[in-house]
Amino acid sequence: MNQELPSYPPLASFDEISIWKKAFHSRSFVIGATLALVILIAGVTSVFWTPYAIDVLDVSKRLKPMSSEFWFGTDQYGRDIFSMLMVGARTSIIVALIAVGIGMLIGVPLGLLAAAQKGFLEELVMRTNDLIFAFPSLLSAVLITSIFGPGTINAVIAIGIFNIPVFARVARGGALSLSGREFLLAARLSGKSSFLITLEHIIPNIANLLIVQATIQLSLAILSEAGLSYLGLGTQPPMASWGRMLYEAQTMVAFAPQLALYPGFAIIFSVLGFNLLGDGLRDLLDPKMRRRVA
Amino acid sequence: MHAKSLKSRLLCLAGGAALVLAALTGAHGSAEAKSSLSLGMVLEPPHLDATAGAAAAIDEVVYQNVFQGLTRIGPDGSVLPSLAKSWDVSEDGMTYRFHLQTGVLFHDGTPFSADDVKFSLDRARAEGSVNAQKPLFAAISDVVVVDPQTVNIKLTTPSGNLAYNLAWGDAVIVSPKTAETNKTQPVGTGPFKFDRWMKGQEIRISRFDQYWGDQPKLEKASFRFISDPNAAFAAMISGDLDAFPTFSAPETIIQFQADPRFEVAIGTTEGETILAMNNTRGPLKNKLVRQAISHAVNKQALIDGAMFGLGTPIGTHFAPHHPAYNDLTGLYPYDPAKAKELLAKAGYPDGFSATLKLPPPTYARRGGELIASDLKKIGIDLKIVPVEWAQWLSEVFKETNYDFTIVSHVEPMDIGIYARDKYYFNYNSDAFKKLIEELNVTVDEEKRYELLKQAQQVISEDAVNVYLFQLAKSAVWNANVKGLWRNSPTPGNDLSQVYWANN
Amino acid sequence: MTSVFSATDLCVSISGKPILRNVSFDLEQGKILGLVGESGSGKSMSALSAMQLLPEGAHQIGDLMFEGKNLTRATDTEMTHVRGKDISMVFQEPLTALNPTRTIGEQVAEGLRWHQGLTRKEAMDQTIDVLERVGLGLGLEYGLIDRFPHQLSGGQRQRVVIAIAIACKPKVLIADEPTTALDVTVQAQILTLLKDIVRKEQMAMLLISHDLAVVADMADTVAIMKDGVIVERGPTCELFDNLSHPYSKKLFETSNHVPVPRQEPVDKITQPLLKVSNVLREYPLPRASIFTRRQWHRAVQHVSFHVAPRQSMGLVGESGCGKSTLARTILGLTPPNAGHIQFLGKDPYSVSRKDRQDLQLGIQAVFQDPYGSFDPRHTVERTVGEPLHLMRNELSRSQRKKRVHEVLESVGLSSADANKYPHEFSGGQRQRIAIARALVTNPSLIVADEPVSALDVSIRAQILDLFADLRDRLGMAYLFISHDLSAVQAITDRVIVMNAGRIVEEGPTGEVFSNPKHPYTRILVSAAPDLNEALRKRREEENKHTH
Amino acid sequence: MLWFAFLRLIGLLTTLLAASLVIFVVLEVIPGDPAEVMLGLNAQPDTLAALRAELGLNAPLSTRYVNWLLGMLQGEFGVSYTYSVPVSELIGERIQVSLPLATGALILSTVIAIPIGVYSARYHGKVIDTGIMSIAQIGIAIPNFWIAILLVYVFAIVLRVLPSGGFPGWDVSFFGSLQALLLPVIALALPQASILARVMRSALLDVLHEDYIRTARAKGLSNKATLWRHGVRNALIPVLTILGLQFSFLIAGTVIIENLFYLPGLGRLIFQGITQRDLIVVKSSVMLLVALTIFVTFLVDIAYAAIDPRLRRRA
Repeated sequence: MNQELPSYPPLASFDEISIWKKAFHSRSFVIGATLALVILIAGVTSVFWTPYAIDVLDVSKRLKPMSSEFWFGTDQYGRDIFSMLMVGARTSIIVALIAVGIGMLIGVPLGLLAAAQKGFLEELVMRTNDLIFAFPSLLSAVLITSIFGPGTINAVIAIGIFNIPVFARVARGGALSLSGREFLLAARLSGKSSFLITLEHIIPNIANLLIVQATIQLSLAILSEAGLSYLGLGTQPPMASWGRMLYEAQTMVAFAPQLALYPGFAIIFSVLGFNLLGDGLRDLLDPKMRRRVA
Repeated sequence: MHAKSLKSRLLCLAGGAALVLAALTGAHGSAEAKSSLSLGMVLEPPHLDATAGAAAAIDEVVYQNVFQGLTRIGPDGSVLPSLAKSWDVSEDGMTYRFHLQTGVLFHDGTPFSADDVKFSLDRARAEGSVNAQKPLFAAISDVVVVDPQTVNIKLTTPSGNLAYNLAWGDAVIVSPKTAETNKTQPVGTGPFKFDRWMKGQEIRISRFDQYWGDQPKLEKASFRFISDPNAAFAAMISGDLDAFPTFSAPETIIQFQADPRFEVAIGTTEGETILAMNNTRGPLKNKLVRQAISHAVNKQALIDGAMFGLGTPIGTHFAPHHPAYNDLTGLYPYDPAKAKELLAKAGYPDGFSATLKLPPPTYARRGGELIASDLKKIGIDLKIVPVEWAQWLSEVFKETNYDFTIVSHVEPMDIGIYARDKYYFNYNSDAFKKLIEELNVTVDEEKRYELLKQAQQVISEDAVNVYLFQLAKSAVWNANVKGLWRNSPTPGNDLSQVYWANN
Repeated sequence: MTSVFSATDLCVSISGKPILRNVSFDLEQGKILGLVGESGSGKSMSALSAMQLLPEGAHQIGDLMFEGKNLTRATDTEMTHVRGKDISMVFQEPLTALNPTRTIGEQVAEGLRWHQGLTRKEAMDQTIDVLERVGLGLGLEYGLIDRFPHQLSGGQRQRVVIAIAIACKPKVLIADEPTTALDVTVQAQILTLLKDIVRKEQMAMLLISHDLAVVADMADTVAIMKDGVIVERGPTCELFDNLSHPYSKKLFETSNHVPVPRQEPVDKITQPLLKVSNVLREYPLPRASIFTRRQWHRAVQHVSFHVAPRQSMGLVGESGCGKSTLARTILGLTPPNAGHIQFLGKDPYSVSRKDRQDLQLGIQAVFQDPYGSFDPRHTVERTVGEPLHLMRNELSRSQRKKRVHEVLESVGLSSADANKYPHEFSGGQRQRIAIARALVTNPSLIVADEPVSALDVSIRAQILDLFADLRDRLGMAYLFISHDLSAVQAITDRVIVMNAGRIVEEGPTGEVFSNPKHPYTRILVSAAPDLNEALRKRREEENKHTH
Repeated sequence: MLWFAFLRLIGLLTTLLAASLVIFVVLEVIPGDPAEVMLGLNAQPDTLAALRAELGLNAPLSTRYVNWLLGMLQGEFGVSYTYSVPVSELIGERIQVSLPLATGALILSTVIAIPIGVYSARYHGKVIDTGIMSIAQIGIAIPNFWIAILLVYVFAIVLRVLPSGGFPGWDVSFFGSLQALLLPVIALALPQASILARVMRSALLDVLHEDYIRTARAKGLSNKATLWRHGVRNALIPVLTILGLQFSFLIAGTVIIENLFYLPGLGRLIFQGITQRDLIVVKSSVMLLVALTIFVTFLVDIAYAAIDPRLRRRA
């Protein structure tokens, strides 16, 4: 059947020590990982400790400038902006992780199934993908929140649904690119079931692709959450969200620009962080993509 | 190697983009003789027939601009002649005779006459009428055309209010020819005629050249609908809008006040803003709990925090500018310790949790956060649930499925709602009902005021709701715009006297 | 004869790593210089260096003289007037060397328009000429000029690549492994075409190949390269007669290497180990339109044969003849549409799951690509031990480990290699690992699908030896699938020749190759390059000239 | 090619049908009664019932679904509950804003991104490339509403050269309308351009490592000629994929941007429609946007086949 020797994308060599060594020389990876780590630490810490409680409002302390007391100043209700940013990091990370988790947990098996079962099932999965893709994420988020009300959970669902086809596609594409590989034939000759082969050979070999995609989706999810909260459809008070902080600060730009600047920078840094991390990982894990990275 | 050509290509592109930008930006804001006004509004009217809808937004566009009544309300709230030059009241006070202006034309060219008055008033009073304010016409028994310039209105009972009632936007005179199409193509007798409605964006009106009265100075005006406070602020501060009579972002008012380009007018409204409590739900059944909550809310901080100081504290459900107002702000001073004590006495030493459903307006959403924070201090854990108006109406107002909500009651003199059965806060007091019944049959003004004051006392002592503040009306306009109303005794934006000072 | 193009003391390094060292050669008009070497010897880099198309980061010193100009000092703009016009190049992989989104005509005409400033019309007229010169004249009637590369066969594509190279009648033609990706019969045609062109148009040609036979057949002068250095050179016959450098000698020997022939004869009386009866396997083709009936591609058509225990059976054919499909059917991977397979008397497609696993123990495979046949994330131990999954209920962990170590040693690796990952091994070692994996269940039949095609000559010889050794030592039967006749000849007892899904000839290996009966077999045998045969012919010709 | 288009079209229609079902069901379960919203606080029960009947809210679900579909096929989208005008008229007005907005942003981002991507790939590894790509990296991270806020602040509030929002209408002032769309288009286009520039660059770098680029160079073509004739065209294939995906993001982006610039576009109509429970408007507008996205995906598929002849045979 095959006229030519099929050309495969080179598989990553599996050499953990050299990957870590390379990691510290990759600018993208180091910057990205640092930013992501900072955001992550801020978010995790906020569960146990913030400089001030963000659900106790004290109007007498409102709109204070930066000081040793309030590192980033206070907002119009006298809340500590630094604390708000920390809680906002938590919100962003939770939303992003869960949304990407939903996408992966549902999308990857679907994609693998579509790759394994040609014909009707594949067609069904791919059409469903198209269908989900056809609903721009924000539009479905607006619809979902109008049914269930605005809130973090519904934002997570809306963003997560949009992630499903993304991961289904990546998983299917990755699995298909492996489909002619001789080691899969060898595994079948060893009497292994499709399920076992998927588990032992396919998933580990597309894991890199999935990890890279996941970091990209994480940053997209953070952006989407910010957008939804900006529209008032995402996280609700007393929880803090960067998008919401930005929205509330907008009319006060002239006399309290810090209110709009900090959450804006927080969004940019975290998205930048995850994007760079994704680039760095792709750089390290997927040699074919190496030259794409700036 | 081919850097140059690529670079030059890019430079060309950048240059082109810059040119386009320059061309597009150049003409904006060029100094033209200003004879037009663009005015911002928060809500877009559902349609433009002032006689067929309750929405204030309708009146804010058409009242006195497109449609006119026999009488009108002046900027100070007084009743002034409009389509009626003058009127006499019969001895018994049962008949009003209106003398109409001459030479009045509808915008479609049809001459105005007493027949139109009869048509309009009969239409509004009719059985199947969709007029939102039918009680205005309740006293009228008949409308009689005397001659084309004179009309008699007969009453069933003497009423001193008829001239005032007929000044409402709901009582404007329409032509029988166009009555059915006024919703989308309003045709009236006012100084401006309707031009165009771009849904979701703006309504344009322009000067009606055959207007019977003094020609307005403005040639054109547009009403733009911007519900988002951020966008409204940007539009105003950038000069895209010339005026915004009910500005929705109080935090921005300071900026306008500090800017000499703008003039700011702060007025009052009929909007009592309350933290409504469902009086039949759980701990809220207990008057002590409600009183505790009344003590726990720091109202001044609320006004400062949520409304940036715009708003008057009230202690009851009554407009403070009304002579019958009973100042009860001292009844529940901010006192968390006392609140805790009351709560413990009521059997909730550790507080409880409840939900707070918040409709979309800024005062509710912002106030909600502050109140949640206040109540947390006495152990009451509020879960904030933001709802849209549609949900608020069905869940809170109709099904009374809520614990707390924040809303502003904008109807004037509406303390009577506390006497209603099954009203959404489920207050049931025989004492209060008795007061209102008595009030309804009392004619003497002084006696009425006394009863009203008592009524206020009752609901405040029962702590039916937490009375937060009276909503302020903040208007912003370009300092060169003259002639806009500072107060609004009735919904409307009368543009007939508006002009640009520098022209 | 004077040299048209000469390279003197070329040294190339890429990011500091030396690739070529002091390489010198001359190309003469109408003559072919053959450059031979194994992978990584630097022969392709020499070609790219001659074109001044070295990859980014390459550093070059030395001289490249062409028509009195030193090309190493020419700017890129100057080179654009030389490349394609005076010096052209033919590449190895004809599919990737052509832009998939442009028509054949456009791609051939592009060089003509660039160098000769022709109009589209003029260029197209000349393009037709050029395509005729490379033997695609017949295709022109079928609109070949407006076709896209993917619509052509491999041989046609390589002709197009040659057409692009010779369109402007260059003085120097560089061909880098021009036939490696092609079938033997096509290879023979392309080589003849190149020879004709060089002779007719009096070009100077540099032919780069790993195949000594091809070079011996084509080149007037041969240079042998190893690790970026030309170790030996000379006129073809002279050189091969008097090889002096040890590497050249080794290369020559391994190219001619024949493993030890079978010692014990095969017992043919017993029950056949594998019985293939009337197997048919077809694939649906995508429909051309909704109104046409679905077309089926018949990959394997009514194929029957037997393999006896311990017998080594060869299966020969060109790409697309259905041999790989047949192999998969035999291995139990794709059921036949008709006919049946019997292994040890049982049909693997109709027995129970348990029986099928037992059958699978007796039949294992070695694949072509030593890189693609391993999961890069699994250790050698895990990879080699994978087929033991079939015996998961019978073997303990330590037994498994022991078994893996045993087979690793039996293929010439050490048990210490078990914990390494595949990428730590060379191509030849990997093929040993692949063989070890096939051996681990102690099968009675190994299906080897092109097991030596991707290997360099010297490694190929080693692997063939290993196959022969295992055959004699462990007594297993082979189904040895290859397009490489010499490999099949070396290792098998009987051979089947397949063409277009059918068996055209079957018989004892020696007989079939020395006395082919079917015309297709004859073409195949005559097209296969043979070093000794090529040298013999060349000597004959030289003798003619001298006498 | 035609066969390919036909198969794609079948897929497209199926997806559309499925989408319509999803939209219909979703809007059915949204809480809140349009009749109540229309009549307000003091609505009488009998008036409500009459209005519900008038709006056709009492018919069984399946009937209403089928009626809606059939109506749409005939261009009948029903009458808006709040505005009492035909939905088709409303959508017709709004699309005059949304479509130029989305396509404008798409065109602007392409026009910015392609040359930058090519330039960056050409100078791959150089300082200029690293610089451009770092900027692009940041560009991707900036939310479009944040750019919009900055643009409004700079151009409308400080410089006062462009309007902060609003839309005068094409027939009223063509020039003014263009002006009104300028900032929104830029705000939408910049993040997209950053993504696109990166994709263009990496796609081109991939293509530049293909063998046929070497063939072109061996023909004698200069670097630049090779880049444009063989590189850019082939690199457009992955770029097209992203363009198709971006359209979906652009449509999503218009919802935020239209709210921010109070443009009377489809996104805001949907937003407004949902809050006012004008579900008949929401239903058809969402359907339109979804259909638009599906259609763009379809176009991208067709464009693929136009660029890459290898795809023409495959369905």
